[in-house]
Amino acid sequence: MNDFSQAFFKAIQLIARLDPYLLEIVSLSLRVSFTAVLIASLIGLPSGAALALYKFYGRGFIVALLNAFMGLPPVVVGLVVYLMLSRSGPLGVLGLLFTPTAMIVAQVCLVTPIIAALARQTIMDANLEYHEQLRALGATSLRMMKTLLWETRYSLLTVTFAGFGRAIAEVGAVLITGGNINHSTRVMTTAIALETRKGNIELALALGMILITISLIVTTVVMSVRHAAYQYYN
Amino acid sequence: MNDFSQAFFKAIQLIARLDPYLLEIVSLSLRVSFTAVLIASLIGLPSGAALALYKFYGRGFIVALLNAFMGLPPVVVGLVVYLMLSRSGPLGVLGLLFTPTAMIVAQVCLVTPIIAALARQTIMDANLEYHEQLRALGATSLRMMKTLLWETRYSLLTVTFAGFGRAIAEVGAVLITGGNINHSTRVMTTAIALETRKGNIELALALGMILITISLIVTTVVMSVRHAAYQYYN
Amino acid sequence: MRAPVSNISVLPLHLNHLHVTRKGNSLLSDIDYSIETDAVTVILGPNGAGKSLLLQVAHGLVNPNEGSLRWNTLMPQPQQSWRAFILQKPVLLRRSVRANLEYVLSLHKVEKSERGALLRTALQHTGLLRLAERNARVLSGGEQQRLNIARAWILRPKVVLLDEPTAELDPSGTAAIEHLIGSISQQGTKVFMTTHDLGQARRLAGDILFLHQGKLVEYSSTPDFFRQPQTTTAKNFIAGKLLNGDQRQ
Amino acid sequence: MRAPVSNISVLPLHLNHLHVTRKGNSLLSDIDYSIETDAVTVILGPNGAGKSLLLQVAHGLVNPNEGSLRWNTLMPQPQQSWRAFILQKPVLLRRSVRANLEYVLSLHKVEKSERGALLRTALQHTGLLRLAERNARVLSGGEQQRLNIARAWILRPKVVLLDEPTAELDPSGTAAIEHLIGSISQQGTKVFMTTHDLGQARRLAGDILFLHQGKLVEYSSTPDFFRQPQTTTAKNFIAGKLLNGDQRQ
Amino acid sequence: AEKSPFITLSSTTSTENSGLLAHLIPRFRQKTGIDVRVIAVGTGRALLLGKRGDVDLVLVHHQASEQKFIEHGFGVERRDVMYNDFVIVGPTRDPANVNGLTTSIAALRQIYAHAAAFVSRGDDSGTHKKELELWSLAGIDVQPHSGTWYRETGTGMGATLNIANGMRAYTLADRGTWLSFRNRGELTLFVENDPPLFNQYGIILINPQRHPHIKFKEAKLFADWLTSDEGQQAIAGFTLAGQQLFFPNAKRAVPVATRK
Ligand SMILES: Nc1ncnc2c1ncn2[C@@H]1O[C@H](COP(=O)(O)OP(=O)(O)OP(=O)(O)O)[C@@H](O)[C@H]1O
Ligand SMILES: Nc1ncnc2c1ncn2[C@@H]1O[C@H](COP(=O)(O)OP(=O)(O)OP(=O)(O)O)[C@@H](O)[C@H]1O
Ligand SMILES: [Mg+2]
Ligand SMILES: [Mg+2]
Repeated sequence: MNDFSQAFFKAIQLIARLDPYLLEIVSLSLRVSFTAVLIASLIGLPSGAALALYKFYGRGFIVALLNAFMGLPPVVVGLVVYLMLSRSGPLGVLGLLFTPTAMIVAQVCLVTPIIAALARQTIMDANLEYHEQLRALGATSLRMMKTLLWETRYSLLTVTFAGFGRAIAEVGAVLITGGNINHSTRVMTTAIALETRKGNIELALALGMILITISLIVTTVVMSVRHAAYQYYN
Repeated sequence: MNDFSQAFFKAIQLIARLDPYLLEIVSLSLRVSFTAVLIASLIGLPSGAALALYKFYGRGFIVALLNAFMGLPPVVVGLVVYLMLSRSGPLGVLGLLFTPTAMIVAQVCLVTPIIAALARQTIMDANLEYHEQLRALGATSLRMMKTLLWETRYSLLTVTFAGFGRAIAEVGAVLITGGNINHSTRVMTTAIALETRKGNIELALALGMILITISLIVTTVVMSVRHAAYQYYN
Repeated sequence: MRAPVSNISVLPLHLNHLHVTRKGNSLLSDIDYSIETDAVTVILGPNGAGKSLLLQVAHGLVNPNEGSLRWNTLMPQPQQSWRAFILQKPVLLRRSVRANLEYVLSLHKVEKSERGALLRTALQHTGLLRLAERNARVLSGGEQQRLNIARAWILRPKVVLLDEPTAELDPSGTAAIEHLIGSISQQGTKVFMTTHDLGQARRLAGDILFLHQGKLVEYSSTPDFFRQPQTTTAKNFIAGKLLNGDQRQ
Repeated sequence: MRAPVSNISVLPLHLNHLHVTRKGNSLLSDIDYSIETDAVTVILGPNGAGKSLLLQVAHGLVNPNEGSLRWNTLMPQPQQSWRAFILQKPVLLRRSVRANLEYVLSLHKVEKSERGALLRTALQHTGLLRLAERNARVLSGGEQQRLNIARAWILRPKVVLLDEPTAELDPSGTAAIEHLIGSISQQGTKVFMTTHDLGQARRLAGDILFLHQGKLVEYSSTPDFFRQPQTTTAKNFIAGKLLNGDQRQ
Repeated sequence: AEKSPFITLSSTTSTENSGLLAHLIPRFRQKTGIDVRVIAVGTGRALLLGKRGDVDLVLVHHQASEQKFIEHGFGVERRDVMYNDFVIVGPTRDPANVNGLTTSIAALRQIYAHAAAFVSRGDDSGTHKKELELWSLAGIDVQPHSGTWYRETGTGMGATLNIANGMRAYTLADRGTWLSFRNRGELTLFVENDPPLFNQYGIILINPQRHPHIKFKEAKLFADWLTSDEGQQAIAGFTLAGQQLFFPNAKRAVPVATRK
């Protein structure tokens, strides 16, 4: 238990003295994962909704694929993005490898299937209730998609939390595409992995505690805003 | 693109000759992650349902915590479980460190919040429709929980897929608690990480492709069973 | 588990200065009366009067903000199986007709051996035997309502609360349900219901509770209510006219 | 976007050997007729006869397995705004009453400038002005049904399909809606509706379609149908008796 | 496999990734029936696992840390086993013009002079510590340049080589990882066989007084075998791409030129 209390004090210390190294990696972590989740939501929510509403040949397969892609290994995603962006790869000329942009690209690949698969399920459930009525009112499928996305917005928030959780916690993809370069592409999780390799378990744990606290603050703030909005509208 | 086709042929090769190393790590991966998801579901589904249905002081905080815990970093979870199971830790006498059991424990910690948080949302949505009716029929809260878990079973399947995806894809927790010992605790993801470290990118990619294919087979089989059951009951 | 009060009378029903408010709106205000008769009691009143809300209080689904409601000495709780409630907008489980009925039996822990007979009778009396294996959610509106009635009736409760039970039934279905309500009432079950069908109220009710804007405006025997209503509000209501305080044109 | 057929007549309605089957059950079989009159057409029939299904086909929500249904030359599609449909079990959005109405206006791309006036009139005519800001899901059953009618009526369609529109309305609400239906019919809107209230059918209908077990059993003008029904089935139905093939007791 | 006796060894990734341990362990098992389970981690973690009693013995390569480990009573015996060497590799285009230089010090000075990209492990590993020693021998303080041409990746050796390849940067690598590393891309070996680049490995037994549960007897068997003639010959016999990677030097005074 000693390890934990030591880690706890170390965490407090780091926060208390506003350690510049800590601030740097925390802000990069948040920047990368927020951007990735934002992009993944912009792609995943509508495509999840479309999969719930449109019937087409091969839909079952795409749904199975999405469900399976919730289990994309971060390391593999990292490798694929690495190969695409590496100097000898097809997008090498962009020179994006080992930049935060590369990390965002990798996380978008990782998170989009999660958001799309879970959004699909949520929208499908809501559709059971609304479909007949919205059709009767004359909504086109596109409009129905928009309406259901809006009607289920509170549930979809949980879905994006799941995506954010995956993004902020993963290390494999950002490590390979970013390189964990100090002052440039080091984020919370790669820093934790580094300290763990060094055997600095308390520091690793301290960083882990800080990461979890940050996630908690983010979800609490978002949930409060949502709660306030809910109260306002009802 | 060359890398990908090379990796693809390597993957085919490995599968075609039923490579014993491959079989070993695939079967351990599946064993560990299936067991972990099973346990996490047994814990997470009822607790998610309980959080959706029971009102109590502090519920909002627990929900926020769960949402945040969807973003538990695997490495941190691995470290915590390591410290508990390490010989100098409180549960050291059990001698579980660097065994598949330790890996399962770590994955359960990682997956349970995901399943619980998403199940909570699903049950809450269903409850909007059913609550008044079930109460009027005289269902106790406990019974209501059971009924809603059953009525939403198809949606909860997607939730467990999300959990399975996290478990089968993560590397940090199994690496630290299992040690990636050849013939003993090496699984797909730790093998991929190892090959990546060695610079065997094609082999890493080939293993990644196999892992994704396995996830796809698992989800397809489960979805087909579900589909058949659905057809049967309707 | 069933009918723990089998020998205790559930009447009279005491409504004791009942108030229900939501966000500053008074939805039921100062309902105060005792209902002694074991004949069918029908609640009448315009849309939004508070009829459904009063039934919900009587089933223990809504707790009054002030005052109380008691069945003789008993506080209503939804789990009690001596009462059954058919909601105005009932929800069926996504299962077969039969499974919907079995669910209620298992909810109230009816012995496995008794279930078959109860099920069969309930299906027969409501004309659902032919549809027993159909998914409840694809039934026609009227068929669904029959299933709701079967679900309430299957446990042979001492009190049945019905919120507009025949709104979607065809004439012969309505006649059948009215007949059923009459016969269960005669067997000693207290029926407490709402309807917008004044003819139905005339045919079934022993007494009438007339609500308007959350207040109990009149309470009298059925003949009295229809022949000599005490208030202009009730008079207008019976005549199908707009009531005061109502904004429609 | 609205009313692209403003000058084309939507009558007669051609029902052309219509069949709807589901899992081997024939739910509508060989419905074949043309409806010429612009008076109110009421579909009658017992629960499960296929009334709702026929309305769904008429709105383009269900495609017949065989045969066709055409409004004059037009195939019905749900997106057409010259028709509005009130479902038997309508669903309201989890928004305010006003927002539910605004939704329909935006769905059919009504100009922002026109919206205010349409909204106000619809709220007034259905007596919902006072409740405009309330969450639609907490309205009483009758209030919800008014909102459904407002939602259908707000676009002033040429055809209105109503599935048991007054089942949950109070007598004055029913009277008001019947009045509304009468007046919109007189303004040239074709009304096609179902009801289980035979009095209502008598008051409103110009002609009656009588369905039984998915078949069109009778089609005649209202006085003819009630005075001299051609079939025993219809006779029994009018008398509130059980029809043959029906298993209830 | 579960029932057969085994010991657990924590070691640095270089011995595992190169394939050395996979070469040695079957031989040991054949002789004694004891299996060796390898946890391959960084030097720091490898020692930590030993300190907490999670492994039975440790095979690492950083003498100062090893000494401290013994002094604190975590380990009871340290023996030299073998040494390997490091190499300096860099982009084939050679922007810093180090090709042809024979000493590591000269190469590093040249890289510094050209401000050519250099990737450091930056993870406190044995390799990282060796690299920092070399910079200080060259009289260069790299810290102010971190984030510019000097990049600390904080990753393992393989990943660092990957990054060096991707960034067209120079780096210091152990020969084993370099030889077994398949994704060399446009990297070329420039400097080798320079005495400061030699690197001593030692094996340490865990103190059974601190951790009574450890399999001291079996672990000692392995240490004995590794330092025996048979074990030493097995080490010498391990080659990768035709090259010997590890040079046995047990029971001899260790000529480690770089140790102060
Ligand atoms: N998807 C379906 N699968 C199987 N049967 C169906 C399906 N949809 C409707 N039915 C059946 O079709 C018949 C006609 O249904 P419909 O809703 O049209 O009846 P209705 O005449 O409107 O009755 P009500 O007066 O009770 O509303 C019913 O017996 C119903 O159970
Ligand atoms: N949670 C709530 N918040 C605000 N108002 C509510 C709430 N629940 C019910 N109401 C209002 O209370 C009033 C009474 O509702 P109730 O459902 O009892 O009416 P009712 O008499 O059953 O009417 P109907 O004949 O239309 O079914 C309605 O005006 C309704 O809008
Ligand atoms: Mg009501
Ligand atoms: Mg119907």
